[in-house]
Amino acid sequence: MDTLKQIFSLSLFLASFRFATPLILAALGGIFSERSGVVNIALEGMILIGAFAAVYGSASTGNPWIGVLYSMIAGLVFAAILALVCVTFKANQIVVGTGINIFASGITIFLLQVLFGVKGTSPMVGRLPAYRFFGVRFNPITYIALILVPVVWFIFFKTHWGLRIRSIGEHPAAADTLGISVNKWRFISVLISGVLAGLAGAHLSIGDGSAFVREMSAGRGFIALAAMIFGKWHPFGAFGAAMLFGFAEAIAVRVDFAFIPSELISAIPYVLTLVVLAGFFGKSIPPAASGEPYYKGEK
Amino acid sequence: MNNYSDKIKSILTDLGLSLLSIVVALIVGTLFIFLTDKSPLDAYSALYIGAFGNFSAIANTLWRSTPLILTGLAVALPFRAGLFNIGAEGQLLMGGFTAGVVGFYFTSLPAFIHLPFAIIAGMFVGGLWGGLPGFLKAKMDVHEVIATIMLNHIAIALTINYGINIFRDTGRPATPRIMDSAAMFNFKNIMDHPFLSKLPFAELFAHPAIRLHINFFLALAAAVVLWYLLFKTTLGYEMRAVGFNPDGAEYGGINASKGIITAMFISGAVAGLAGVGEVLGTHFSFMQGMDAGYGFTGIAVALIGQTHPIGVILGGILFGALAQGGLEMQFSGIPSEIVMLIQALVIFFVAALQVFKVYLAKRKAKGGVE
Amino acid sequence: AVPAAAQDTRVGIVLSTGGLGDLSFNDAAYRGLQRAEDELGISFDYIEPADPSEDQTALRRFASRGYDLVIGVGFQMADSLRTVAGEYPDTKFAHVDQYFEDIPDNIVSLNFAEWEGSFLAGALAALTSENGNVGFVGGVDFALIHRFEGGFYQGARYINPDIEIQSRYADDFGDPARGREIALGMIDDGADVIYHAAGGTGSGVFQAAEEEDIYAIGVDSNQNYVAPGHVIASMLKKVDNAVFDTVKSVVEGNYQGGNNLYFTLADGGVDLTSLTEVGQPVLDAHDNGTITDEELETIRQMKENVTSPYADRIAEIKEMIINGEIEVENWGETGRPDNL
Amino acid sequence: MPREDNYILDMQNITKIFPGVKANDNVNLSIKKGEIHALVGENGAGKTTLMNILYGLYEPDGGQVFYEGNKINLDGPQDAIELGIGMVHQHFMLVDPLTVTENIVLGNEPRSGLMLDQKTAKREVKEISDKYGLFVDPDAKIQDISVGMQQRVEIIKTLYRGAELLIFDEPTAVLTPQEIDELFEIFRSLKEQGKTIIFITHKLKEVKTISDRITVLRNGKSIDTVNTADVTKEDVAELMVGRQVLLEVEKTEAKPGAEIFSVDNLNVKDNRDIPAVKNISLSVRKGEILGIAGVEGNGQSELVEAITGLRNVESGKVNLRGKDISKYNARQIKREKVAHIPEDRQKRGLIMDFDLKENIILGYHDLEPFSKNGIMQYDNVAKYTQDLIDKYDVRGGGMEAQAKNLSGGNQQKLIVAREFSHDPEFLIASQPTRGVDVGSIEFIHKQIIDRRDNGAGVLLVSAELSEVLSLSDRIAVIFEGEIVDVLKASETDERELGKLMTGSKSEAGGESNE
Ligand SMILES: Nc1ncnc2c1ncn2[C@@H]1O[C@H](COP(=O)(O)OP(=O)(O)OP(=O)(O)O)[C@@H](O)[C@H]1O
Ligand SMILES: Nc1ncnc2c1ncn2[C@@H]1O[C@H](COP(=O)(O)OP(=O)(O)OP(=O)(O)O)[C@@H](O)[C@H]1O
Ligand SMILES: [Mg+2]
Ligand SMILES: [Mg+2]
Repeated sequence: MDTLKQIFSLSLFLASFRFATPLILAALGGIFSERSGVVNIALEGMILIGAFAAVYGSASTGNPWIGVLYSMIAGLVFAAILALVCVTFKANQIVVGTGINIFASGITIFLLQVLFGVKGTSPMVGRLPAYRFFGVRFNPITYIALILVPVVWFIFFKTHWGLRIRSIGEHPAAADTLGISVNKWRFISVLISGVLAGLAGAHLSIGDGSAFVREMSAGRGFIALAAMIFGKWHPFGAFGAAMLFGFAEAIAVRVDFAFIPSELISAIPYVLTLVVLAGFFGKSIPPAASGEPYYKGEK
Repeated sequence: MNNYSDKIKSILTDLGLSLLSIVVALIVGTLFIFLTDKSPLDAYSALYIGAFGNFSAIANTLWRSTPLILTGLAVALPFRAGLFNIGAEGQLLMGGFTAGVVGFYFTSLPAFIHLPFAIIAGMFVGGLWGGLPGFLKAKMDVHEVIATIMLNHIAIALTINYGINIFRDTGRPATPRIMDSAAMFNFKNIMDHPFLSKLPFAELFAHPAIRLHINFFLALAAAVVLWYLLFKTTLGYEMRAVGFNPDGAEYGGINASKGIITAMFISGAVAGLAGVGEVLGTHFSFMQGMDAGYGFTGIAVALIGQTHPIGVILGGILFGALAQGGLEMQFSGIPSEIVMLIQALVIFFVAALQVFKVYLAKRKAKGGVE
Repeated sequence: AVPAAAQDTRVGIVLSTGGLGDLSFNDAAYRGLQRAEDELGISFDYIEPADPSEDQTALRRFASRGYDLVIGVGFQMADSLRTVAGEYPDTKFAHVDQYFEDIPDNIVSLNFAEWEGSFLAGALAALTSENGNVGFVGGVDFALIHRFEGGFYQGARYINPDIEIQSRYADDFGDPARGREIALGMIDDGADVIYHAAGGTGSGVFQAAEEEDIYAIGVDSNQNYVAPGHVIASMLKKVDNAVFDTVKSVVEGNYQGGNNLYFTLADGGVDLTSLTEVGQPVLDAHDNGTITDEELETIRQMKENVTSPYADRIAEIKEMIINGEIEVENWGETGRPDNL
Repeated sequence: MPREDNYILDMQNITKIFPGVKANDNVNLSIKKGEIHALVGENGAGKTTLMNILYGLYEPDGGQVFYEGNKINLDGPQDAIELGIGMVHQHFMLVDPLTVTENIVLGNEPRSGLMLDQKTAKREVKEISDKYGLFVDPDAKIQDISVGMQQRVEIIKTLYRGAELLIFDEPTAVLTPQEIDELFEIFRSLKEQGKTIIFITHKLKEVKTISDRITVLRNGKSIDTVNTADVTKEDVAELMVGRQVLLEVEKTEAKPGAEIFSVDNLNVKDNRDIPAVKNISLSVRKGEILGIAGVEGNGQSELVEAITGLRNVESGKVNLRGKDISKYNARQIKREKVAHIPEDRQKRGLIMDFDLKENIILGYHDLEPFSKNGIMQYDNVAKYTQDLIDKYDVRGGGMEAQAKNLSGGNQQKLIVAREFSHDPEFLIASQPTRGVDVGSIEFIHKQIIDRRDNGAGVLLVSAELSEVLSLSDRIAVIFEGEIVDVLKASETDERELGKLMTGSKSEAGGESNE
């Protein structure tokens, strides 16, 4: 009974928005990248560097909003590496993505030492203000994420930019024959994905938290990737999936299940996801050219 | 018909480019070393000495590469069948945990039964953990990337969080120490061995610092078996066909579901063997932290090795050397993160320099016509 | 003490995988060595292994280079330390945080009665709680952390047998977001004092305490300056002292191998930060600009209003534990009761 | 220097080299304004390459291009588009999940504010479609429309961008006879409006019907340019191949034996779960060719997939030598000495990333001598492959080359080689000569007849009426998933078949039915 009461509480529901925020942002980023044909498994690393940059920005200027700006720039820089190596030089996207993830782990700890003289947890820094909604606090990034969902939908399905990005991810040669620069649009899309993932990092470090902790992205980039696939590369779909993950995580953190060993509660979201996917959802078909570098004029 | 020499040339080009990318990565890495006020020369000579400086260092480099070769293979094989296995981490944990439990739970089995039993049990459970997403993909259209990510998290909960708590006998977050009968042969004990001790140079291994154990050779064997499986057997032919073109494979009478599930099961078993080796050969118990992110590094190893089993061995040894040499770098005062950065740089440059290869191929081809 | 020998004494320490910056035993052990460097004139080197496979190599490296004392930190290191100690019987070893069965002659094991210190934390929590509802956030659900949880539980019950105690594990020592959500959930369910033993995850607990204006209790080191006015005390685990003492014993030639040492309330190995005074680490944090004048003042105010009224009571309980009148159970050994 | 004034285009000494091949070798091509110019040549002769250069997709390694008297240098398709050059590619350049309108305006989208102006876009599409009689459904997704409509979308795409010179690379290869007639109507109307057309095809009948002049390429070289009126089909074929080619199928009277294959009351559903094959009954005897004529999309694909084990049979029987094989899978059916040339060689018939030797055993790869005890015997495979590529004259890099590097005709020959070399007793050939050059068509037709004469039963499915008529002994006409009639080939003609194929209600458009 208690369990049910806990599950259906308003505060639990609202808490899932906080859990979902970084997932929503990174998944939207993933959609940009993959819809343009670039697989981005570096979201994890971009979240991490975004989280670090946000803390550094906030610490060095005393203004957490500058921290947010830094996080987006950091995400952008990492995305630029991915774009340069994979779009311009056509390297394998998954390899480079893996490299960026490892690089992000290393460089954040390294910079913690160089900039803060510590290795695990940065000093506390100024964080974003929080605003209450039904008595529950949300930082502005959560609101931004919620606004971005329809905005991204609008971009993809109502503007010519979206049309071009979608066409490039499906059939780059077709776009090319119409004089659309495949690589330019891929570059832009990957950069946007980096900005969004960086913002997700800022949410973790100075939105909901106020310090950087090593490896604080804790696999959220991969979960965001799963949300994107689960949501079939659609902003609303990804939002729904991110909310599901967020809700499941909130349950795992807040609800007691007498019949499940406490050590296993953290696995609930993942089991739930598998069950839902296996039971109710059909195939997720990625954009046809996703993962393929584009060579002009070749078979 | 100079096919054969063409092939050798292309392999040499691959190797050359890989070496070049390592060199470039090391050069870029000096930037970070300068930031720490140390000398890159000292750092790199430490790296080299640590990884290859003497016999023990080389042996230990091979030891460190063992789990990486195996997880690399676990990513490479499904890749050839059109599947992306991000789940080596979870498969490794499940395999290692199973081996750890079998290793301590049966107290009176003779070694020739206990060890193989523990290895096979671990590989089997790892295989199931890989086969499950294969099954979900084949029968229910669940994207294997999501499924394997989810199963990684579930494996952590099941083994590290829950499993250890069930079996733990001391405060240490680890299962009890395995029986000696389940331990893999460590080469430092070579002089105690009736046959191996007679081998030439056997005494070189008899150094307490050498941690190399037989799992390295099992990993090599796994690579050869997988190479053979992929390129020489009918099943491998079928798996590759499914990977390239499932519709074409279906037309050719190939059962795509079977190919997918088999590839994922085998890959899970191989990742499981990585865990088995760490438990039975390196740590002698299943402990928190023993996975060390091998599953994810395995992705890089697989792709650097061009998802070719032989390439994976080389990629695994490269990363093993970086890990082993990196520790030595720390002794000379370089922060351990530098090693991670260099690993990442190697990955970038190996990937980026592939472009060169395409370019070289083009230029050569053009030259050939004129 | 023979100062000349101290000059030559070299200590090597292999930290646990978390490495420096964990605000916990790695940092504390490092502090102990720094103090030994300053006060005893020894020199030391450290290594942060990337994963447990590197432990042995790292330990062996120090032993083989003739270091006088080799220290391993953290439960993962125990087996490796035993192995290497076996290879170098003439080298002295010390280990932090793991009990050794049949401990070899060249190892001392430094353990801490976290349950005793946590008992005080639990008692203080129960005393300050207005709702009769307190919380415990653990890092990972395993024996070492059960010691903290158990002490806290017993201490809170000791003060108020009807108190509601919420307990949850984050399964992660480095995920503040999770720590914060767990704490917020507990606060929603009525908790107004929360104790954590969760490393970096704990910073999320402090966050939640600050946001929702309730109290938190820190762990391992003095964390009272972290969310000024909201962290009412910290349970100290003085790894630094233990390490310092061990180094000192080596320097002075009275190292006693083959012992599992427990540092307890009685010898100050564990303790609660002062409930009346602002501690040195807080003052240091003020001096180096981490907290402002106002924040320091807030902490002072809090001490005065919130904790000092209970200082005597806590001191009394501490005395009772030391002289055995209160027996605190070690959940790390007895196991965590199933029906919590 | 450009030649004369009435030439809109003059390509001089164009050379293009790909790894291992000189695809264009000093090619010359000049096109008069307002003409329909056919470009012909064998598979791999370099036609597509030449057009891709003209469209700015490839940079030539040598030579010059003059357009409307000016020397041009194209940096990309955008430049070509701006000059008024449009191209309908051999493999359509359409984005499947997008709508017709979206595909047309892509890259030149009308906008209102931030938004893409769907209304204007649709209006402009409609204007063009009305002006040239190009019927399309502007809101349909590409993946849901017929090939014919896709082609019209491609044409509108070029006209939308103001193309004056339109390049069509094998536009008829995938069209039904009705659709081809419609396309030629469109050509004529475009010509009337002053547009110039370059038209690539392998069908000489079409060349004769529609073109004004013809340029022939062979082995990357331009052989000749002739006035269509001055030559016969046979002349053109000889120019292309360099020898005389038999354009008519030569075959003797069939000597049918016992029934080898039949279907009884077969029902099959399509991908959207809609019945596609309805109660079909057919039978094929040894030594005869049964042709299935019909407009594409009337259930032929589903029928073939069902009888080859690639699609579930809803109800009814499939009998081979009297045995019901409706529950067999593709592998089991292959083992019954059934060969299958699939309609889509790239999707089904080949693993494009496999090399020739791996492809030539696909479906037989687990049989001796290719495989023993689960181990591949690549030495045997190599020998076998060499034999077959010699015998079937598969050109394109030898057995180590990947299938994707072969020209379409050679890909088809590879499949034919594979399927015909296991002594099939029953042969299903679906669109066996689509996109294949005259020389290869002659060859493939001869192989099919040979099989028949050796006593195999053949089921031939083709959208090419002339092919059905000339190869088949009997012809079954399929319409909306049902067999409307079965006729003797010698007693019918294209007119009669055409009527039957469209049902009694022969409406224009020729769209596939729901
Ligand atoms: N990257 C590599 N490193 C070392 N040896 C290789 C490598 N690639 C191929 N080889 C060797 O070349 C031989 C031929 O391999 P095989 O033709 O079966 O595969 P491949 O052509 O390299 O693979 P693919 O072209 O499908 O990537 C193998 O015996 C293998 O030993
Ligand atoms: N991108 C490419 N890379 C390498 N080789 C190519 C490429 N495109 C074409 N070729 C080769 O160039 C030659 C000419 O090809 P092209 O496509 O122009 O022939 P085609 O005349 O259009 O043939 P078809 O009638 O089969 O369409 C062929 O040998 C082909 O294999
Ligand atoms: Mg062509
Ligand atoms: Mg090969």
